[in-house]
Amino acid sequence: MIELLYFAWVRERIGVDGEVLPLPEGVATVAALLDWLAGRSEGHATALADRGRVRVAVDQVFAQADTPVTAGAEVAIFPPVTGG
Amino acid sequence: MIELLYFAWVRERIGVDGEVLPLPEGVATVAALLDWLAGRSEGHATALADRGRVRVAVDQVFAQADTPVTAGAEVAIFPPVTGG
Amino acid sequence: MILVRVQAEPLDLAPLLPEGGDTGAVVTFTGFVRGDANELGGLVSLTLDHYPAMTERALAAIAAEAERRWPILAGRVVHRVGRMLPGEAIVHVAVASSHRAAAFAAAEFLMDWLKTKAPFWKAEERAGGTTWVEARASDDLAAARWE
Amino acid sequence: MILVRVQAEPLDLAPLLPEGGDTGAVVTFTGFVRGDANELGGLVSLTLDHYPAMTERALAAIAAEAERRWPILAGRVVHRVGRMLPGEAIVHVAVASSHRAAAFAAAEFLMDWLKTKAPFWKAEERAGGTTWVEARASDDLAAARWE
Repeated sequence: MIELLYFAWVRERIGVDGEVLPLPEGVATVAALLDWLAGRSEGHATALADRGRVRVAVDQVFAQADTPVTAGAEVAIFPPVTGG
Repeated sequence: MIELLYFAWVRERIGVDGEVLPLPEGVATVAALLDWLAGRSEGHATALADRGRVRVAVDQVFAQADTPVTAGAEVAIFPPVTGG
Repeated sequence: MILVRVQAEPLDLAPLLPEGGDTGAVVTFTGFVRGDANELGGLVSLTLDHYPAMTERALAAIAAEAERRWPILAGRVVHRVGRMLPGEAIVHVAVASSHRAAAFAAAEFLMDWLKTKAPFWKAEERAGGTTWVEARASDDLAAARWE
Repeated sequence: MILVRVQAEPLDLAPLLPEGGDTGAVVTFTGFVRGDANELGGLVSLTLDHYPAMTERALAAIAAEAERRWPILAGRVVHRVGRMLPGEAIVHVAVASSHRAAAFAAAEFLMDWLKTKAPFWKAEERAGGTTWVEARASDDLAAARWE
Protein backbone atom coordinates (compact mmCIF):
# COMPACT_ATOMS: atom_id res chain seq x y z
CA MET A 1 0.00 0.00 0.00
CA ILE A 2 0.98 3.64 -0.32
CA GLU A 3 -0.50 6.61 1.50
CA LEU A 4 -1.28 9.63 -0.65
CA LEU A 5 -1.76 13.09 0.90
CA TYR A 6 -3.03 16.16 -0.95
CA PHE A 7 -2.69 19.81 0.07
CA ALA A 8 -4.03 23.24 -0.98
CA TRP A 9 -5.57 23.31 -4.48
CA VAL A 10 -4.37 19.78 -5.26
CA ARG A 11 -6.60 18.58 -2.40
CA GLU A 12 -9.52 20.73 -3.57
CA ARG A 13 -9.32 19.51 -7.17
CA ILE A 14 -9.02 15.87 -6.23
CA GLY A 15 -11.73 16.33 -3.61
CA VAL A 16 -10.18 14.33 -0.75
CA ASP A 17 -7.41 14.93 1.83
CA GLY A 18 -5.74 11.71 0.85
CA GLU A 19 -6.20 8.06 0.03
CA VAL A 20 -4.56 4.73 0.77
CA LEU A 21 -4.01 2.54 -2.28
CA PRO A 22 -2.12 -0.55 -3.31
CA LEU A 23 1.06 0.47 -5.13
CA PRO A 24 -0.02 0.16 -8.78
CA GLU A 25 1.78 -2.48 -10.80
CA GLY A 26 4.70 -1.09 -12.79
CA VAL A 27 4.87 2.14 -10.74
CA ALA A 28 8.32 2.63 -9.24
CA THR A 29 8.95 6.41 -9.42
CA VAL A 30 7.21 9.68 -8.62
CA ALA A 31 6.74 10.41 -12.34
CA ALA A 32 5.10 7.05 -12.96
CA LEU A 33 2.86 7.48 -9.95
CA LEU A 34 1.65 10.89 -11.15
CA ASP A 35 0.97 9.48 -14.62
CA TRP A 36 -1.05 6.65 -13.12
CA LEU A 37 -2.92 8.95 -10.69
CA ALA A 38 -3.89 11.39 -13.46
CA GLY A 39 -5.98 8.63 -15.01
CA ARG A 40 -7.84 7.85 -11.81
CA SER A 41 -10.60 10.53 -12.00
CA GLU A 42 -11.41 13.84 -13.63
CA GLY A 43 -10.41 15.56 -10.37
CA HIS A 44 -7.03 13.81 -10.34
CA ALA A 45 -6.53 14.72 -14.01
CA THR A 46 -7.29 18.40 -13.35
CA ALA A 47 -5.07 18.56 -10.27
CA LEU A 48 -2.14 16.98 -12.08
CA ALA A 49 -2.66 18.51 -15.53
CA ASP A 50 0.36 20.80 -15.29
CA ARG A 51 3.17 18.77 -13.73
CA GLY A 52 5.33 21.91 -13.58
CA ARG A 53 2.97 23.32 -10.96
CA VAL A 54 2.95 20.22 -8.76
CA ARG A 55 5.46 19.31 -6.05
CA VAL A 56 5.88 15.91 -4.39
CA ALA A 57 7.35 14.75 -1.09
CA VAL A 58 8.10 11.08 -0.42
CA ASP A 59 8.23 10.20 3.26
CA GLN A 60 8.24 13.94 4.12
CA VAL A 61 11.24 14.80 1.95
CA PHE A 62 10.97 16.76 -1.31
CA ALA A 63 11.19 14.38 -4.25
CA GLN A 64 12.06 14.60 -7.95
CA ALA A 65 10.44 12.90 -10.94
CA ASP A 66 12.82 9.95 -10.66
CA THR A 67 12.60 9.52 -6.87
CA PRO A 68 11.69 5.86 -6.12
CA VAL A 69 8.24 5.06 -4.73
CA THR A 70 7.93 1.77 -2.90
CA ALA A 71 5.21 0.02 -0.91
CA GLY A 72 4.73 1.67 2.48
CA ALA A 73 5.68 5.14 1.27
CA GLU A 74 3.85 8.33 2.26
CA VAL A 75 3.56 10.42 -0.89
CA ALA A 76 2.34 14.02 -0.57
CA ILE A 77 1.31 16.03 -3.63
CA PHE A 78 0.86 19.79 -3.45
CA PRO A 79 1.45 23.13 -5.20
CA PRO A 80 4.71 25.09 -4.83
CA VAL A 81 4.89 26.25 -1.21
CA THR A 82 3.87 29.80 -0.24
CA GLY A 83 4.51 30.13 3.49
CA GLY A 84 6.52 32.71 5.40
CA MET B 1 36.82 82.71 16.91
CA ILE B 2 36.43 79.00 16.31
CA GLU B 3 35.11 76.40 18.71
CA LEU B 4 37.12 73.21 18.93
CA LEU B 5 35.63 70.01 20.37
CA TYR B 6 37.56 66.82 21.16
CA PHE B 7 36.20 63.32 21.66
CA ALA B 8 37.43 59.91 22.86
CA TRP B 9 41.22 59.51 22.90
CA VAL B 10 41.75 62.82 21.09
CA ARG B 11 40.14 64.49 24.11
CA GLU B 12 42.20 62.45 26.56
CA ARG B 13 45.50 63.17 24.83
CA ILE B 14 44.83 66.90 24.52
CA GLY B 15 43.49 66.96 28.06
CA VAL B 16 40.43 69.18 27.54
CA ASP B 17 36.91 68.70 26.11
CA GLY B 18 37.40 71.64 23.83
CA GLU B 19 38.64 75.18 23.50
CA VAL B 20 37.59 78.45 21.92
CA LEU B 21 40.32 80.20 19.99
CA PRO B 22 40.76 83.00 17.50
CA LEU B 23 41.04 81.53 14.00
CA PRO B 24 44.85 81.46 13.53
CA GLU B 25 46.21 83.70 10.80
CA GLY B 26 46.71 81.86 7.51
CA VAL B 27 44.49 78.92 8.51
CA ALA B 28 41.67 78.37 6.00
CA THR B 29 41.29 74.58 5.79
CA VAL B 30 40.96 71.56 8.06
CA ALA B 31 44.48 70.40 7.12
CA ALA B 32 46.00 73.77 7.98
CA LEU B 33 44.12 73.88 11.27
CA LEU B 34 45.40 70.43 12.27
CA ASP B 35 48.99 71.46 11.38
CA TRP B 36 48.66 74.58 13.49
CA LEU B 37 47.01 72.73 16.42
CA ALA B 38 49.73 70.06 16.47
CA GLY B 39 52.22 72.74 17.49
CA ARG B 40 50.10 74.03 20.33
CA SER B 41 51.18 71.58 23.07
CA GLU B 42 52.71 68.19 23.54
CA GLY B 43 49.21 66.78 24.10
CA HIS B 44 47.98 68.27 20.84
CA ALA B 45 51.02 66.89 19.05
CA THR B 46 50.42 63.39 20.43
CA ALA B 47 46.71 63.44 19.63
CA LEU B 48 47.28 64.59 16.06
CA ALA B 49 50.51 62.68 15.33
CA ASP B 50 48.89 60.21 12.95
CA ARG B 51 46.50 62.20 10.76
CA GLY B 52 45.21 58.97 9.22
CA ARG B 53 43.66 58.07 12.57
CA VAL B 54 41.92 61.41 13.08
CA ARG B 55 38.52 62.47 11.75
CA VAL B 56 37.10 65.98 11.64
CA ALA B 57 33.60 67.44 11.46
CA VAL B 58 33.00 71.09 10.62
CA ASP B 59 29.66 72.41 11.86
CA GLN B 60 28.56 68.81 12.61
CA VAL B 61 29.27 67.48 9.12
CA PHE B 62 32.18 65.14 8.30
CA ALA B 63 34.98 67.13 6.68
CA GLN B 64 37.98 66.40 4.46
CA ALA B 65 41.50 67.84 4.58
CA ASP B 66 40.53 70.62 2.17
CA THR B 67 37.22 71.53 3.81
CA PRO B 68 37.20 75.31 4.54
CA VAL B 69 37.39 76.52 8.12
CA THR B 70 36.13 80.03 8.75
CA ALA B 71 35.57 82.17 11.83
CA GLY B 72 32.51 81.01 13.76
CA ALA B 73 32.95 77.36 12.82
CA GLU B 74 32.51 74.48 15.23
CA VAL B 75 35.33 72.03 14.50
CA ALA B 76 35.22 68.60 16.15
CA ILE B 77 38.26 66.30 16.12
CA PHE B 78 37.96 62.64 17.03
CA PRO B 79 39.03 59.07 16.21
CA PRO B 80 37.22 56.94 13.60
CA VAL B 81 33.74 56.21 15.00
CA THR B 82 32.98 52.90 16.74
CA GLY B 83 29.29 53.00 17.63
CA GLY B 84 26.55 50.53 16.88
CA MET C 1 20.48 26.11 18.97
CA ILE C 2 17.55 27.27 16.82
CA LEU C 3 14.15 26.25 18.15
CA VAL C 4 11.47 25.57 15.53
CA ARG C 5 7.75 25.53 16.17
CA VAL C 6 4.44 25.56 14.31
CA GLN C 7 1.39 26.82 16.15
CA ALA C 8 -2.19 27.93 15.65
CA GLU C 9 -1.96 30.51 18.44
CA PRO C 10 -0.83 34.12 17.84
CA LEU C 11 2.96 34.45 17.79
CA ASP C 12 4.94 35.74 20.74
CA LEU C 13 7.18 38.56 19.46
CA ALA C 14 9.05 39.13 22.73
CA PRO C 15 12.69 39.93 21.97
CA LEU C 16 15.37 37.24 21.98
CA LEU C 17 17.78 38.37 24.71
CA PRO C 18 21.41 37.31 25.17
CA GLU C 19 22.16 34.28 27.31
CA GLY C 20 25.80 34.04 28.22
CA GLY C 21 28.23 36.75 27.27
CA ASP C 22 28.94 36.07 23.59
CA THR C 23 25.85 37.57 21.95
CA GLY C 24 26.63 40.82 20.19
CA ALA C 25 23.84 40.88 17.61
CA VAL C 26 20.25 39.73 17.31
CA VAL C 27 18.38 40.03 14.01
CA THR C 28 14.67 39.29 13.77
CA PHE C 29 12.25 38.99 10.89
CA THR C 30 8.50 39.05 11.35
CA GLY C 31 6.07 38.52 8.49
CA PHE C 32 2.60 40.05 8.83
CA VAL C 33 -0.70 39.60 7.00
CA ARG C 34 -1.13 42.62 4.70
CA GLY C 35 -4.58 44.16 4.34
CA ASP C 36 -4.09 44.88 0.61
CA ALA C 37 -6.66 47.68 0.81
CA ASN C 38 -5.74 48.77 -2.72
CA GLU C 39 -6.82 45.48 -4.19
CA LEU C 40 -10.47 44.80 -4.90
CA GLY C 41 -12.23 44.58 -1.57
CA GLY C 42 -9.04 44.13 0.41
CA LEU C 43 -8.10 41.02 2.31
CA VAL C 44 -10.58 39.56 4.81
CA SER C 45 -8.37 36.80 6.17
CA LEU C 46 -5.43 34.59 5.37
CA THR C 47 -5.42 30.86 6.08
CA LEU C 48 -2.18 28.91 6.32
CA ASP C 49 -2.46 25.25 5.40
CA HIS C 50 0.47 22.96 6.06
CA TYR C 51 1.64 19.33 6.01
CA PRO C 52 1.98 18.57 9.71
CA ALA C 53 4.10 15.43 9.46
CA MET C 54 6.64 17.28 7.32
CA THR C 55 6.56 20.88 8.55
CA GLU C 56 8.65 20.75 11.70
CA ARG C 57 11.00 18.30 10.02
CA ALA C 58 11.48 20.71 7.10
CA LEU C 59 11.97 23.68 9.42
CA ALA C 60 14.48 21.72 11.52
CA ALA C 61 16.44 20.87 8.36
CA ILE C 62 16.50 24.54 7.33
CA ALA C 63 17.60 25.56 10.83
CA ALA C 64 20.35 22.90 10.85
CA GLU C 65 21.63 24.21 7.52
CA ALA C 66 21.76 27.77 8.94
CA GLU C 67 23.71 26.50 11.95
CA ARG C 68 26.12 24.71 9.66
CA ARG C 69 26.77 27.93 7.72
CA TRP C 70 26.99 30.55 10.48
CA PRO C 71 28.09 30.66 14.14
CA ILE C 72 24.61 30.96 15.65
CA LEU C 73 24.33 31.19 19.44
CA ALA C 74 20.53 30.99 19.69
CA GLY C 75 17.54 31.36 17.48
CA ARG C 76 13.94 30.55 16.78
CA VAL C 77 11.70 29.98 13.81
CA VAL C 78 7.99 30.04 14.66
CA HIS C 79 5.32 29.77 11.98
CA ARG C 80 1.63 30.21 12.55
CA VAL C 81 -0.99 28.04 10.81
CA GLY C 82 -4.76 28.33 10.45
CA ARG C 83 -6.82 31.47 9.91
CA MET C 84 -5.46 34.93 10.69
CA LEU C 85 -6.42 38.55 10.11
CA PRO C 86 -4.62 41.53 8.55
CA GLY C 87 -1.96 42.86 10.92
CA GLU C 88 -1.35 39.50 12.58
CA ALA C 89 2.08 37.85 12.48
CA ILE C 90 2.53 34.81 10.22
CA VAL C 91 6.15 33.96 10.91
CA HIS C 92 8.87 35.09 13.29
CA VAL C 93 12.56 34.35 12.95
CA ALA C 94 15.23 35.46 15.43
CA VAL C 95 18.97 34.79 15.30
CA ALA C 96 21.64 35.63 17.89
CA SER C 97 25.30 35.67 16.96
CA SER C 98 28.49 37.38 18.09
CA HIS C 99 28.55 39.69 15.09
CA ARG C 100 25.96 41.36 12.92
CA ALA C 101 26.95 40.04 9.50
CA ALA C 102 26.28 36.44 10.55
CA ALA C 103 23.02 37.33 12.28
CA PHE C 104 21.69 39.22 9.24
CA ALA C 105 22.76 36.55 6.77
CA ALA C 106 21.34 33.67 8.81
CA ALA C 107 17.98 35.40 9.36
CA GLU C 108 17.63 36.22 5.67
CA PHE C 109 18.70 32.69 4.71
CA LEU C 110 16.16 31.13 7.10
CA MET C 111 13.37 33.18 5.55
CA ASP C 112 14.44 32.55 1.96
CA TRP C 113 14.62 28.81 2.49
CA LEU C 114 11.46 28.68 4.57
CA LYS C 115 9.61 30.46 1.75
CA THR C 116 10.62 27.82 -0.77
CA LYS C 117 11.32 24.62 1.21
CA ALA C 118 8.75 24.39 4.01
CA PRO C 119 5.30 22.93 3.25
CA PHE C 120 2.98 25.86 3.92
CA TRP C 121 0.27 27.19 1.60
CA LYS C 122 -1.57 30.49 1.88
CA ALA C 123 -5.22 30.97 0.94
CA GLU C 124 -6.51 34.54 0.72
CA GLU C 125 -10.11 35.27 1.59
CA ARG C 126 -11.52 38.36 -0.17
CA ALA C 127 -15.05 39.59 -0.76
CA GLY C 128 -15.04 37.70 -4.07
CA GLY C 129 -14.01 34.37 -2.59
CA THR C 130 -10.97 32.45 -1.43
CA THR C 131 -7.97 31.78 -3.65
CA TRP C 132 -4.65 30.00 -3.15
CA VAL C 133 -1.64 32.30 -3.34
CA GLU C 134 0.68 31.63 -6.28
CA ALA C 135 4.35 31.01 -5.57
CA ARG C 136 6.54 33.94 -6.60
CA ALA C 137 9.51 33.63 -8.91
CA SER C 138 11.28 36.26 -6.77
CA ASP C 139 11.19 33.85 -3.83
CA ASP C 140 12.87 31.14 -5.92
CA LEU C 141 15.53 33.63 -6.96
CA ALA C 142 16.07 34.73 -3.36
CA ALA C 143 16.49 31.11 -2.25
CA ALA C 144 18.84 30.34 -5.12
CA ARG C 145 21.32 32.96 -3.87
CA TRP C 146 22.28 30.54 -1.08
CA GLU C 147 22.84 27.43 -3.22
CA MET D 1 9.04 57.58 8.75
CA ILE D 2 12.07 56.42 10.71
CA LEU D 3 12.35 57.84 14.22
CA VAL D 4 15.87 58.42 15.54
CA ARG D 5 16.79 58.82 19.17
CA VAL D 6 19.83 58.84 21.45
CA GLN D 7 19.31 58.04 25.10
CA ALA D 8 21.15 57.17 28.31
CA GLU D 9 18.29 54.94 29.51
CA PRO D 10 18.08 51.21 28.68
CA LEU D 11 16.56 50.58 25.24
CA ASP D 12 12.95 49.52 24.77
CA LEU D 13 12.98 46.40 22.57
CA ALA D 14 9.20 46.08 22.23
CA PRO D 15 8.34 44.89 18.71
CA LEU D 16 7.47 47.34 15.94
CA LEU D 17 3.91 46.37 14.97
CA PRO D 18 2.10 47.18 11.71
CA GLU D 19 0.09 50.38 11.52
CA GLY D 20 -2.21 50.44 8.53
CA GLY D 21 -2.53 47.44 6.27
CA ASP D 22 0.57 47.62 4.09
CA THR D 23 3.20 46.19 6.43
CA GLY D 24 4.22 42.69 5.43
CA ALA D 25 7.71 42.56 6.94
CA VAL D 26 9.53 43.93 9.96
CA VAL D 27 13.27 43.39 10.40
CA THR D 28 15.06 44.37 13.59
CA PHE D 29 18.68 44.50 14.62
CA THR D 30 19.79 44.80 18.22
CA GLY D 31 23.42 45.17 19.23
CA PHE D 32 24.41 43.98 22.70
CA VAL D 33 27.47 44.45 24.93
CA ARG D 34 29.48 41.22 24.78
CA GLY D 35 31.10 39.92 27.96
CA ASP D 36 34.23 38.72 26.13
CA ALA D 37 34.88 36.18 28.89
CA ASN D 38 37.62 34.58 26.79
CA GLU D 39 39.68 37.74 26.77
CA LEU D 40 41.85 38.58 29.75
CA GLY D 41 39.56 39.34 32.66
CA GLY D 42 36.48 39.80 30.47
CA LEU D 43 34.62 43.05 29.99
CA VAL D 44 33.48 44.99 33.06
CA SER D 45 31.57 47.71 31.26
CA LEU D 46 31.26 49.56 27.98
CA THR D 47 30.92 53.33 27.81
CA LEU D 48 29.54 55.04 24.72
CA ASP D 49 30.80 58.57 24.18
CA HIS D 50 29.17 60.70 21.48
CA TYR D 51 29.06 64.18 19.99
CA PRO D 52 25.60 65.36 21.03
CA ALA D 53 25.24 68.28 18.62
CA MET D 54 25.98 65.99 15.69
CA THR D 55 24.60 62.60 16.69
CA GLU D 56 20.90 62.94 16.00
CA ARG D 57 21.66 64.96 12.89
CA ALA D 58 23.93 62.19 11.59
CA LEU D 59 21.38 59.51 12.43
CA ALA D 60 18.62 61.50 10.74
CA ALA D 61 20.75 61.80 7.59
CA ILE D 62 21.37 58.04 7.58
CA ALA D 63 17.66 57.38 8.09
CA ALA D 64 16.73 59.78 5.27
CA GLU D 65 19.12 57.99 2.93
CA ALA D 66 17.51 54.64 3.81
CA GLU D 67 14.06 56.10 3.08
CA ARG D 68 15.31 57.39 -0.26
CA ARG D 69 16.55 53.93 -1.23
CA TRP D 70 13.75 51.64 0.01
CA PRO D 71 9.96 51.90 0.48
CA ILE D 72 9.98 52.06 4.27
CA LEU D 73 6.63 52.31 6.07
CA ALA D 74 7.95 52.85 9.59
CA GLY D 75 11.16 52.46 11.49
CA ARG D 76 13.33 53.45 14.38
CA VAL D 77 16.97 53.83 15.18
CA VAL D 78 17.72 54.15 18.89
CA HIS D 79 21.26 54.31 20.24
CA ARG D 80 22.22 54.22 23.87
CA VAL D 81 25.04 56.37 25.31
CA GLY D 82 26.87 56.32 28.63
CA ARG D 83 27.96 53.32 30.67
CA MET D 84 26.41 49.88 30.16
CA LEU D 85 27.05 46.31 31.25
CA PRO D 86 27.49 43.03 29.35
CA GLY D 87 24.14 41.79 28.03
CA GLU D 88 22.65 45.28 27.72
CA ALA D 89 21.49 46.62 24.36
CA ILE D 90 23.59 49.33 22.69
CA VAL D 91 21.56 49.99 19.56
CA HIS D 92 18.20 48.93 18.17
CA VAL D 93 17.07 49.33 14.57
CA ALA D 94 13.62 48.32 13.27
CA VAL D 95 12.28 48.69 9.72
CA ALA D 96 8.77 47.95 8.44
CA SER D 97 8.10 47.52 4.72
CA SER D 98 5.66 45.71 2.48
CA HIS D 99 8.18 43.04 1.52
CA ARG D 100 11.06 41.33 3.23
CA ALA D 101 13.88 42.14 0.81
CA ALA D 102 13.50 45.90 1.40
CA ALA D 103 13.17 45.48 5.17
CA PHE D 104 16.32 43.34 5.39
CA ALA D 105 18.35 45.60 3.11
CA ALA D 106 17.30 48.80 4.87
CA ALA D 107 18.04 47.43 8.34
CA GLU D 108 21.46 46.20 7.30
CA PHE D 109 22.20 49.49 5.52
CA LEU D 110 21.18 51.51 8.59
CA MET D 111 23.57 49.51 10.77
CA ASP D 112 26.45 49.62 8.30
CA TRP D 113 26.18 53.37 7.89
CA LEU D 114 25.60 54.00 11.58
CA LYS D 115 28.78 52.03 12.37
CA THR D 116 30.88 54.29 10.12
CA LYS D 117 29.06 57.62 9.89
CA ALA D 118 27.57 58.39 13.32
CA PRO D 119 29.79 60.02 15.98
CA PHE D 120 29.87 57.38 18.71
CA TRP D 121 32.98 55.99 20.41
CA LYS D 122 33.19 52.90 22.60
CA ALA D 123 35.50 52.59 25.60
CA GLU D 124 35.94 49.12 27.13
CA GLU D 125 36.57 48.78 30.84
CA ARG D 126 38.51 45.62 31.79
CA ALA D 127 40.38 44.61 34.91
CA GLY D 128 43.54 46.08 33.37
CA GLY D 129 42.05 49.47 32.62
CA THR D 130 39.89 51.28 30.08
CA THR D 131 40.74 51.43 26.39
CA TRP D 132 39.07 52.99 23.36
CA VAL D 133 37.83 50.47 20.81
CA GLU D 134 39.63 50.60 17.47
CA ALA D 135 37.55 51.03 14.33
CA ARG D 136 37.35 47.83 12.27
CA ALA D 137 38.27 47.61 8.62
CA SER D 138 35.40 45.13 8.17
CA ASP D 139 32.95 47.88 9.12
CA ASP D 140 34.38 50.17 6.44
CA LEU D 141 34.05 47.38 3.90
CA ALA D 142 30.45 46.68 4.97
CA ALA D 143 29.55 50.36 4.60
CA ALA D 144 31.28 50.59 1.22
CA ARG D 145 28.92 47.95 -0.21
CA TRP D 146 26.19 50.60 -0.29
CA GLU D 147 28.17 53.36 -2.01
